[in-house]
Amino acid sequence: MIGNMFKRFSLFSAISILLILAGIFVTLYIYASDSIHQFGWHFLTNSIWEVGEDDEGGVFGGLIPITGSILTTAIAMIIAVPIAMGIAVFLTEVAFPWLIKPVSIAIELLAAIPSIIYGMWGLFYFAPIIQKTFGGTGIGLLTASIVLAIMIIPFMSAITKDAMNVVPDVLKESAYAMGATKFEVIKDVIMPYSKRAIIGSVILALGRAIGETMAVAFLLGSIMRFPHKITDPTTSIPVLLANNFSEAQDLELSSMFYLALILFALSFAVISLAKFYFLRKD
Amino acid sequence: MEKRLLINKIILIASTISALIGLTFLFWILGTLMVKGLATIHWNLFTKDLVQGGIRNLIIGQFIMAFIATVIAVPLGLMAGIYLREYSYNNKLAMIVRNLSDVMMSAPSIVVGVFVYAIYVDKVGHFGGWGGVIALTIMMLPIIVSTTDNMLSLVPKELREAGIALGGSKHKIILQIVLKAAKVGLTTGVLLAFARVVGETAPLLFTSANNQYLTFNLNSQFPSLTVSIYNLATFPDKKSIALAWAASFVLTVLVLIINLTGRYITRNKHK
Amino acid sequence: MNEKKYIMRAEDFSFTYPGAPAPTLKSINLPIEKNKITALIGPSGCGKSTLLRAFNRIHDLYPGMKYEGKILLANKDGGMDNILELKKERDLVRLRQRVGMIFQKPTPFPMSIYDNVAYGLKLSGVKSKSELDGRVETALKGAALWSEVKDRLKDSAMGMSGGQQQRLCIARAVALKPDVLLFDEPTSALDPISTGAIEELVSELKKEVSIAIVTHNMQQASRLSDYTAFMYLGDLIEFNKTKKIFMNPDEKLTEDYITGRFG
Amino acid sequence: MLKKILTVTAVSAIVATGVSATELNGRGASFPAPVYKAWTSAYNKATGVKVNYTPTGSGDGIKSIIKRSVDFAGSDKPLKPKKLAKHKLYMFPAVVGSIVLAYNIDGVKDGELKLSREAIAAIFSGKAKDWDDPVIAKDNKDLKLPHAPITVAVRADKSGTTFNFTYFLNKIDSSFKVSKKPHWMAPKVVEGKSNSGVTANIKQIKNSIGYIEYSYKLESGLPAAQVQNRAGKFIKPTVASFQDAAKYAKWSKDSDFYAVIGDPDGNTSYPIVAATFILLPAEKADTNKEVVKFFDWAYKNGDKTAADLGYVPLPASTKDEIRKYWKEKGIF
Repeated sequence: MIGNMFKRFSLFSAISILLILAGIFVTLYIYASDSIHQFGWHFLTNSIWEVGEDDEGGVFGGLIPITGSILTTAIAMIIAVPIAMGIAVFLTEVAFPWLIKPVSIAIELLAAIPSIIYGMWGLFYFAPIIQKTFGGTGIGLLTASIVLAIMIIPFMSAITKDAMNVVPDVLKESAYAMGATKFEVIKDVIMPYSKRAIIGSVILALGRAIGETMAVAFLLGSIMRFPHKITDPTTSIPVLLANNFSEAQDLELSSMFYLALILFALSFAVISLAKFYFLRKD
Repeated sequence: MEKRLLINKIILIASTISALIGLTFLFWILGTLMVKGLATIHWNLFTKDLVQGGIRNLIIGQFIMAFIATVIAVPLGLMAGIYLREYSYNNKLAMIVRNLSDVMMSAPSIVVGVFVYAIYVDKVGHFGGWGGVIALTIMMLPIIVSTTDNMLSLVPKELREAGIALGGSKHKIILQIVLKAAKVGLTTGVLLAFARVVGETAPLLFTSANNQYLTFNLNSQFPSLTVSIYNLATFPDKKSIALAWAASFVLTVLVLIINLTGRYITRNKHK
Repeated sequence: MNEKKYIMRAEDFSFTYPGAPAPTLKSINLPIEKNKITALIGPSGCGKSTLLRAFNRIHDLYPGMKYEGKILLANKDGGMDNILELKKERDLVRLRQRVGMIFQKPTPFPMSIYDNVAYGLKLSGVKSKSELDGRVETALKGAALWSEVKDRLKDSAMGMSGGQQQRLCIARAVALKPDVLLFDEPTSALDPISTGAIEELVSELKKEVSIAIVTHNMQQASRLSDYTAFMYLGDLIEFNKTKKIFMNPDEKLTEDYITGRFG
Repeated sequence: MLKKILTVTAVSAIVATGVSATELNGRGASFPAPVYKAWTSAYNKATGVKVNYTPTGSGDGIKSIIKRSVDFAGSDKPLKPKKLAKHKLYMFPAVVGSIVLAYNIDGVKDGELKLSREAIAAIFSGKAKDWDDPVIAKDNKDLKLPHAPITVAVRADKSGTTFNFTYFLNKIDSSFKVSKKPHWMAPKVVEGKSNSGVTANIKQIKNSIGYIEYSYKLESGLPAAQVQNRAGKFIKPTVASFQDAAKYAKWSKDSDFYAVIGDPDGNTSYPIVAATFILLPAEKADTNKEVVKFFDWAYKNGDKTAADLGYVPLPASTKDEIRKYWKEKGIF
């Protein structure tokens, strides 16, 4: 009797996950439906975001924040991937054993720092440096992307490291026994062996980067314009939502939900790809 | 031969440099926080609320929300994890739940904020602490599910079989043997999950909003460190920015302490 | 003693793992004769694998190992060099190309059959496609694998059977034309039929290379080897012609082990 | 374990519902945020009542009050009586503030830069691209203005400050549209969230100029320009020159105090001044009474605080008119 209730409650708990997830999709869709009916797919290709007279109606298109999201994520990935791989290689193959633990803990602590702190630090310490070095206002694509990269590096290197650690020692040894150098063992044995998991971790980090909000909310500029230079300010979906969601009304609010739905679907797709295809749990 | 060795050396140096870059940023950020935080930290900050230029109510508010979220998410997530490991026999539903829970774990936190705005703020008509609690619960739940799932999978099958052989009923064995065996791992998982949600900002921005005063009423706007940092950081005056640094310092220290405690517990177990 | 008979020789060799209070190997003296098979036997933990792994310094992948004494390897001029004095990565790479190693479990690399065999050759600087093709074929033939795989050289090596994989690993090592091959329990993960094939292969190989083999299988040692070394708790108890060791050992301990009184 | 969780839940539930004092939540305009912050802090000390004001921008305030998610809202943009009626809102002014043009140019100190009406229009329309453009240099012969592109710092969110500033721009050049969030035509624009965001941007970006509320200028110490008023005089932004301007405001309770001061007459008036307003939901009489009590207290006790922060307290006659308005609505 109690056992049965216990079992049912556990089933209910498991199903609640599905309900919440479905609830998010459905709710976002319902709140976005005005905008979806009005703009349809055209929303994705239109770069105008203008409230109508007297705060009613207007024309809304998500192209600029969508582009901004893609650009910040892409630049962040270009910076983060080699560094994260480097750290993973360092921690699995290069570092002295006594160094591995403190360094990995330090890198993981970097991942534990709340993202708003990255935003604070980026605004007051990093943006001025970028401004001095690259010109512009210091607030823009480049600053946001670099800080975003710093945020996802520990996450990426942690999973990559785990993937690389799975490679059996004896396999590495047999490559060394043929006269391979460390780099050759990494390139020819470790990387191919853990390829799927490494790609999976990169994609997973990409999924995180698309949705990351607070680290970039201060740093991207939050301005509805296409960037022409890498130092130009622009906006992205999360940044637009963080800064302008609460003031939006009616159709604009619905368009914000539309953007949130797009962001959710996008990250859902990316993360599913990583989890189901590359990091499948067998 | 020489070229091979040269490339090897270059790559190994490059990987060391990567690690150094990572460490540089860690110490740069932590160093900044230390310098700024220690310069601004003062006992009064902990005895006064935001309205009087302190952060007492912010710390309390943040922890209340994260704590209640934990109280809701832990049993629910634990039970879901128990279903996945103990009752589902890896049926289709379990695989779907397991994978979707993993996906949910990486869902953008701002989207969770927007969702809770729709189901809570828009429905009840005002911002409120409960909104923040709901959002943090949603953030935390999949982490707990995944931790439970993983930790229970480490409990040897023989332990359950031995229990059954002694005539225990299944739910009793789960509660009395399996959970106990996985206790350390689960505690660590909960602590790490708590450390993660206690530092969240985006899910709170338009759910709990913020409050300058100390309040325990979750139906009213609720104070939090993170949203205050977000608001204060862009204020023009030195006082507000100093307060934002102090709040950042306190938040980071607390998060890192919880995080390290979690790690310490597991490490001691493995020794 | 005729120096030129030996390809390798350990002299008063001691070895300590990092952090270990006492050496794992204590003052070992062991010669490896040219074109002969030397078997290392002894109960688990006696240090036979540790000794084998010292012969091509694969231990050096992990820091903190302590070597003492000498391990000599014959050079081209007829003299012998102490390989423990090698410090530069370049020299270690060269050493390992001369002293190959086969492990307990088959270790095919995650690449095609062809690339597995060609891998070491490419590393050692062979670039010409025709030379590679030729040497891969010779090595696979030498490992009695050619007929089985010649039509699927481009397939992944991961799809082969365990016995085939182990022969592939031998072919891979042989392709480099090493002076010495070290076998670390090469058949312990294989079924009897594959084991037979590997054993046959090993005895064929001694025409070209000198071999040291660690084995748990007493029959294997007696069938295959010319010399046998019995080790116990880090000491080399007895070394002699295989026949002598198995028929009439000098030491009581050796006899006890061989007759299965412990082990 | 389960027991522990239950206990904890029970305790937190008690904690969560047990304590509850009078608390009023407001959201909106960041323009008056510094003075509201000071008033709420003092009011809390005096009465124990908690007034919680979150500066998020007038757009957010208007939305929040229409949705009834707050007890009161702040807006720098007055709503027309028709719109107030439609959303069932009351409105009254709280305090008068002013908008200054703050800049960040090496070597140019506070009040040294003189901006003619023509120059302001040229900067914000993008016609003047560099600081040494003749239209600016003409009135600043004794300053060394750099040949550097002008970065214009504006608001990223819908804002009453922007509304009031574009209202002024529209007076000098009708091609500017009055809007809470216009399309800026200047070549280099940087947007910031709320007054504080714009202030921070100006502070960080060399050769920038932007419009911010005077109190933000005071707190941040940014230099601000002399602005040419309707009468053609260059006026420094000071409390005195704001008070002179405020005299020209015409408020009446019958139009819910709908009035924009805009570009006032007078030789000594600073030209960009504006009142900031409070919006109340008509049906919530009980909380409205509490909100009104707070503002009544502030009108009585807060003038000095306001003046210290660079705001202009409402004239006594206006305050009386507001009290009459409250009585009429039955909330005072």
